Amino acid sequence: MRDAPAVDRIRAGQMAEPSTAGRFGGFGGRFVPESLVPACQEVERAFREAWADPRFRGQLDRLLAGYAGRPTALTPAWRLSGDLGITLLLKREDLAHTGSHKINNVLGQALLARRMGKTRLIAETGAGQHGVATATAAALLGMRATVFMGQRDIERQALNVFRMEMLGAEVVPVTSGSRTLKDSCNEAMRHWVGAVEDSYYCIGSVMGPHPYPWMVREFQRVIGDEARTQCATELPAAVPDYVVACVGGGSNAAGTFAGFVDTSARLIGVEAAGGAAMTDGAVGVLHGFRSRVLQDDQGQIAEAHSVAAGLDYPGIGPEHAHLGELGRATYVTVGDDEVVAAVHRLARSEGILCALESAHAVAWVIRAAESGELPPGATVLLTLSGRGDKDMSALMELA
Amino acid sequence: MRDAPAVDRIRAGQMAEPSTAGRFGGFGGRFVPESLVPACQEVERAFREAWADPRFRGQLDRLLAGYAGRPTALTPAWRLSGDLGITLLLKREDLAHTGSHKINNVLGQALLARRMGKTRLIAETGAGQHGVATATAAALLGMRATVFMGQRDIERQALNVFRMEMLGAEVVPVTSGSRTLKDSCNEAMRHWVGAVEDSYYCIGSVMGPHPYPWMVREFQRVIGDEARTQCATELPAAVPDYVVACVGGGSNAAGTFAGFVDTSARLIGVEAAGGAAMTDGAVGVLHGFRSRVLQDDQGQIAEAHSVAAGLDYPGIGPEHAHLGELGRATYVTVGDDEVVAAVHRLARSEGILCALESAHAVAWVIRAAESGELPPGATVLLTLSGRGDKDMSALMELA
Amino acid sequence: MTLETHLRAVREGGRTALVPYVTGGITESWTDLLAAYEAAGADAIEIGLPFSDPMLDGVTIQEASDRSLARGTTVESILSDLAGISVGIPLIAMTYANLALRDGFCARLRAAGVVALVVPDVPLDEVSDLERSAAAAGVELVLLAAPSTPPAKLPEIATRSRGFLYAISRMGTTGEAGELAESATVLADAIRNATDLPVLVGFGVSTPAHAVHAARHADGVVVASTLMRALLDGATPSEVGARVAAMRTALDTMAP
Amino acid sequence: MTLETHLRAVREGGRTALVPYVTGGITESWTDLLAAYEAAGADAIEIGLPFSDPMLDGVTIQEASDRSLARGTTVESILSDLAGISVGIPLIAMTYANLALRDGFCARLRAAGVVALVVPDVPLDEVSDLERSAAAAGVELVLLAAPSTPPAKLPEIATRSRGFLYAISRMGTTGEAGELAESATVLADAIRNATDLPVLVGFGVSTPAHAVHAARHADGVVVASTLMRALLDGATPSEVGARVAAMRTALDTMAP
Ligand SMILES: Cc1ncc(COP(=O)(O)O)c(C=O)c1O
Ligand SMILES: Cc1ncc(COP(=O)(O)O)c(C=O)c1O
Repeated sequence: MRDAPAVDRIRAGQMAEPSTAGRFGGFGGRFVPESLVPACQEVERAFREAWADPRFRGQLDRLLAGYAGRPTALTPAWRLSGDLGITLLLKREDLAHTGSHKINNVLGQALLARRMGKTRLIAETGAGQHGVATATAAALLGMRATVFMGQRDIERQALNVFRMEMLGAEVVPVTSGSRTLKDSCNEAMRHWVGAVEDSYYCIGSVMGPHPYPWMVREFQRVIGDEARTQCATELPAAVPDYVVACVGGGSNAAGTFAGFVDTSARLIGVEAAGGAAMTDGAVGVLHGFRSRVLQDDQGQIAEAHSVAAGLDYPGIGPEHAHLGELGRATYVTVGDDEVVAAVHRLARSEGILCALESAHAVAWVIRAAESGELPPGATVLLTLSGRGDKDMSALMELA
Repeated sequence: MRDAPAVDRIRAGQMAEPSTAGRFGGFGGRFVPESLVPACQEVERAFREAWADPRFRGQLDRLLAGYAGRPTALTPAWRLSGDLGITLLLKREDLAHTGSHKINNVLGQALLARRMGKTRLIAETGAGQHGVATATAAALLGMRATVFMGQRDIERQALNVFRMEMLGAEVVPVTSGSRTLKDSCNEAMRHWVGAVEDSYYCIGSVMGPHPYPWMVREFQRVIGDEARTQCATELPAAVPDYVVACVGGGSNAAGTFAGFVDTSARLIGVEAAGGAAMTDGAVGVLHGFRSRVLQDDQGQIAEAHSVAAGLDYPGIGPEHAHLGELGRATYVTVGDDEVVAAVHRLARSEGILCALESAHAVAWVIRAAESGELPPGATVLLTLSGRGDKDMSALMELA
Repeated sequence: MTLETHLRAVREGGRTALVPYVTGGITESWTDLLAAYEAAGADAIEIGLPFSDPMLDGVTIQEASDRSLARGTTVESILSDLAGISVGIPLIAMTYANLALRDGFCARLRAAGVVALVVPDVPLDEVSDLERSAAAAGVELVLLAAPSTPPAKLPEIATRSRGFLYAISRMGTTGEAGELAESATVLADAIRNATDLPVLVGFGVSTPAHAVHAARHADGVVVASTLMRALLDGATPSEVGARVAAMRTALDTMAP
Repeated sequence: MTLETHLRAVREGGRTALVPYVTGGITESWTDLLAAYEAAGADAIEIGLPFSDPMLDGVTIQEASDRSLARGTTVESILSDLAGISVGIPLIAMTYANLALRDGFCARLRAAGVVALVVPDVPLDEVSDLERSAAAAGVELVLLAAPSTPPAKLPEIATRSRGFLYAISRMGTTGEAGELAESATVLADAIRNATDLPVLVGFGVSTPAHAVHAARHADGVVVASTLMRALLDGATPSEVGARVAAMRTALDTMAP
């Protein structure tokens, strides 16, 4: 990890609105076919209006509280903290309805879609968590939902497919390319081109064309805002020394960081070693935005490989690329073995079975505390993005 | 359903402490071998002290809020309400950590066990939810856990077995009798006889010898107390017309009813048609208490059969037998088909995949609203005791 | 003559009471065991009325109960089997609360010639109802004490127990054991301190040596799992009887 | 001569521009298609530089791209294949932003004799960078308009497009179609209203009849998926060329 940047200098204005072109520094934008530009503009317009409308905010807040179970708890991980010689606080997105932070974003977008007069949600999904969240919101608001999912993921995540179908969603197998998440994104985008009239594309992370990376971060900032308030009660210094979250596309991290970007907290995003767009990627354009992307030396997109299906994404949200470039956030990687060990360790020490995605953040904290990279006594806020139920059969196979 | 009882006359003092002999009217008691009497007395003494100790209450409240995610949301089921012509509010125990109300009780008992100086929890489990909750609390408090589970249930619920093992618990297969929940209760009790010194028997419902039925109800009353407060905000009349919960042993129902027993609300407990101790059982003694129990004409205990493993119990908590005898609560049954249909209907109309156990309550509300038994406009509080993730593979097989 | 009188007489005769057990209905010819036990020198016989959920029984008696129930055994069938035979020593029923608390249960026992009853899941604090119906029917209700029972409670248990006082040898279920638990003799001594009611030790009395050891502290022993194990493993009634006879011999020849 | 001058000349000659497509590197002998297209009367050729994630392509071009990439095709290999041949009509590259925005990309195209570039995922609002590097390299950057593009935006797209303006026939991806979408002619008319830059219609132009229909409203057509489908299904370059020739004939003999 690098030294702490001169936070005061750069933090002002961080994680505010992107430029009118949807840029975070040199990243972001709206690299979509001309066919989709008006649809993206319509989403942007609608989001700006809605986000400034107290009635919309009130509606969303009511759903987040009365339906999704917010605020989620902040749990001091006493036993693990003791073992590691730090103070570790867990922001419990695993307790949110449907089992991860994905619901925060999806409720926001689904309400927005309804407000725009759309009757159908389109979504891509990898592990199925975003697909389940989308199917859930569609059921709740009486909309239709179509979820694109790679054929390989469908086979790996049969239970989530069934959950989506029970919720009334149509799950469309994607057989192109690597038949995983990135191909589902392509396919959802392709489908959207032909369905913009009545359909809203509900993107699952801080990715895609403007305004999605910004909008999804805004819908997820509830994580960071809540955690900020909760830390103020829980920590003598009010603000933790470190704020840690796993990064696939980067939505739970973005939402978390947004609550702390204006503080002295060091922000750490943890990527899967096999899908580390920040560490191993190069600047490129994928799925409508410019960011760091895993690609070969020809510019062909590489497949990401992680034990956590939700981190199997070759890109990273553009704002993360920007925060990384600025040095305001630091991006690190952990390997599958550490991650699986971290799931087990958290289970045994705190009684929490977290998602493999979330375990990336846990694994880094364990490693950094044990190596001394995290100084003894450090206070750490970690966003536990989801629960591990969906991963049990994968873990059983590994066991 | 019977007519509303003269509530005012009988509600005073309802669901208070049982008699010193642990009786609710003619039910309850402590039918255990003399060997276990001192252990039960020790638990009773410790519970009385702890429950009167603001420090213990504070500890438990902190765990419930900061760890288990309480208060759980109260969700208006808008679309289903509209379809049924009633106002249906769902108390969302499915959002509690580990996925059901079981955690409320287990955290209470585990804290109590630690306070008593015990280092190990023993538990029985059927579907595995109570076992997972017990393993969770043990991990959290750094205790050992041994969970007895019928060999047949182990085969049906492999995922929950793995969850318990990941949490560090030892799962002991029970091969006696019908190799299901009731046999696990016997086996846990047998094991406790030989382990009272360092081990605490953490019973999973309002059953077992005194003080368990009372204590578990007290640990679960947080459901009803929260719901009472939430209803006061949500409903013009402050109190719902009906309060409905599913009944296996009856802990989520007891905890819910406790919050409303002193109101005009009608209390409805919904049993599985294949495990309806109130409707089909006779007075008897099982697992340490006197209550209504499914048994043949010889007094041999019958096996319960329900699509919901958590309701596969041939008895019912003694306080329910008492409330039923008084007419203060009414106990009804629903069949497996209605229950499966109710899971699907709730999923599609509200985006909530509930546990098959909880779906019993939903199924009754649907049936009663459609038959006119629930008058149009009725307000109904329903405790959704758990989430459906654990049931997905069973539902897939049925689909 | 009551069971208590009988056991007091055994004690006064300088003899250790030997009470072997059989699960009623475990085989078609289970009553042959009663004759075998009597012939082997038993002083009384405990007959288990099998229950589906025997909370205080270990694997052997569980298996015996299951086998018997699977044969279609009922309380009725056991009692009517008894009607057909005559045994010269007292018969004691052992079963669980759910069967024992059924209307008319004690009266039916008595009518079939059973004189006493042991119900392990009805402790002192819950005993009133059963005590009343047993007394009304003329059945002696035997109470139990366990190693965990506080000594202060023993006098009351002893006062209300009829027939004898059943000392549970250890903190555990029924079942064979390698050694007689230390707790058995401690408890038996404590009971003797509190009462002159005959005290019989049960649970894990598996060998003649166990019986002899127990007899130094108690007035007798109940022997169950080891016999049922032999039977389940294929021993004939006379082979099982031979085990009882071996215990009898050991007890009768024990060093004073 | 620029592509634009060329296409204006085609228009002024009363002829409808016919631009067939091939996925570069789809077969070992893919450049044979260039000759076949030229021989069949094509006015220019669009060469797809395959990308792993072709967001605006339907199944046929996806399959063609995958097949080509699986053969080990790279931008380099395609451009060096071109170095070995000579074609008498303009070559237009078509690819996605992640390839097109790589340093030196446009210069390399130009060096290989490719005169123009179409990048479907770089819309007007994002075009500046690419516009600059294309201009610097002397590559004409063709912009696209879609049925959803507001008419008010067409003049700016037209002003900044070089070579021609690509009219996306329908709200959808590339791919064969039963009929030419109504939206194609509506869009082409709107573009003609806004500019006199040549307008070519693409996406779903699958038959001579489609081409003729489109040509009534536009200056030419781009034909892609139907040709790649034939090739993927086993057609030889000359068979694929025959399809282009059929379109040529239909366009040349179309009722005015
Ligand atoms: C539990 C969980 N955490 C994290 C992620 C990664 O998404 P993001 O990086 O957008 O938070 C996923 C994606 O599926 C997920 O399911
Ligand atoms: C989700 C859920 N609901 C209900 C029950 C039944 O228990 P009780 O009747 O004690 O609430 C169970 C038991 O496993 C359960 O898992």
